[in-house]
Amino acid sequence: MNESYIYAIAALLPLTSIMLVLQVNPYSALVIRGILGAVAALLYAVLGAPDVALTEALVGTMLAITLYAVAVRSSMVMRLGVLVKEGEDGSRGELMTALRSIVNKRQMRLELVSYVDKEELHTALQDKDIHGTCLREGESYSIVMRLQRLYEMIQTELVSSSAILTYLENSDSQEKH
Amino acid sequence: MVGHLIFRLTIWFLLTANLSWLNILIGLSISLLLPRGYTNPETLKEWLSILGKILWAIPLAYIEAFDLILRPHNDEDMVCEQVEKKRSHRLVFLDILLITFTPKTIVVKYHEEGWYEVHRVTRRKKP
Amino acid sequence: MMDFISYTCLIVGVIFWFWGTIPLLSERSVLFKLHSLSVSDTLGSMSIIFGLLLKIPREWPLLVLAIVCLVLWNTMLGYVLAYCSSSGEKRENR
Amino acid sequence: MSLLLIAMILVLLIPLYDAWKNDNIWQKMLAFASISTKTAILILFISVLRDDWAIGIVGAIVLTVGNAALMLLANIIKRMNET
Repeated sequence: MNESYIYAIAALLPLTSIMLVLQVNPYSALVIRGILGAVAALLYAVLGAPDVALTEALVGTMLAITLYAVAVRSSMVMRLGVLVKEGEDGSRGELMTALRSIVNKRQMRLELVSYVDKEELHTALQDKDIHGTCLREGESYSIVMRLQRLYEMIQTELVSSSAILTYLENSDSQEKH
Repeated sequence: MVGHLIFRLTIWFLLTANLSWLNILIGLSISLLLPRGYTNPETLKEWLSILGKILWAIPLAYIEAFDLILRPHNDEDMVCEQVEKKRSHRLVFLDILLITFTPKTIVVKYHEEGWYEVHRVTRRKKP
Repeated sequence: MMDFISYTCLIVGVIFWFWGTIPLLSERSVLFKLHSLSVSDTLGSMSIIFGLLLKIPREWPLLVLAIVCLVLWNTMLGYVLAYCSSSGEKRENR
Repeated sequence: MSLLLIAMILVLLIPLYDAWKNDNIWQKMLAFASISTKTAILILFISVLRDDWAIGIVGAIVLTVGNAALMLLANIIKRMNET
């Protein structure tokens, strides 16, 4: 075969796929997934399968990326319920910064959900709208986590003295995050 | 109305490259059936002037590209460019396209009040 | 003669590609890299497609469509990337 | 022609390396934009080389779709950074 460039193009595909597998951050992995889709479309077209290349470009690059992005955005998040009247300033701000850095280490986001009173907060926790709550009790804060994985993660890494961490024992706590 | 039709038919014929009666019929019906949004009409004069600008932008872009290659531009800055208010969306789009197309300038942001934030590369000035 | 012009266009395009892509490796801001990418990806690619057009005039409708798509989409993409990367920190109410 | 094609594949390696090494998400997006355009042009080039109309149409469509996907992704990542 005199078309030696085919080998060069074919070598790009395993290269990009290894790059994709080695990624840690989910968003970087998404971008590399797009690159993989583009390279795959190129290879398929070169090998003489325009229909497969077209499908790869439409589904692999466009649809899959968009769906993955939505999935990553909605699942890689820890939702913490707080009360509106306890403002973001002062000690709670420090606590949230510490929590955020712990969560960010695992490529997740911390999302604060504000509620008006304690009743609503507890119903939301029971209804699994949020993963945990953070309430002021006197001088310190009490954090209640619903999921065991998140509880263990925060317990081992949070060094702040102004917070007391508890794990909410639930009847059906097998649910995985 | 007519502008839309011509635009869609052009794309259809470029894509299919087939001038048989059946193909013309299919293209016509598709371009009539596709929905279109409401846009306020522009005058023919505005269109002609912007068309001239687009044709002129292509050699201009190449001149700027060679300028960038031969004399390295290492400094960057932001400027604001004023344009006239009350332009239709399509003309604003074409304006942004024209500014971004030339390699020395990129529109970063468009404000409703009628000015663009433009990012430029310039040659470093000797202090 | 036609062959010569077409090869010139192709080689100029590839040189543009090289020149515009190498700054990606440097430590410059996103916007600066976007400028050099617009040289390589829009103008260089246009030059390459034009060279191909002269080489095989039979496929002109497709290549003209490709040039139009390239100009429109790449330029809009440059604008969108510049807009999104610069206003990532600031909150934008739309 | 074949030599030009090899040169183009070499250029394609630069943004690939950049996407691997660079940690900033926007720099990665730039590399993606570059690769997306370059692969489409490569497909067009090969279609002309082989005189194959079908591959050429795929090239033109990939050019459009890849860029559209990029715009969507850029907007989504922008929203991520906001919240």
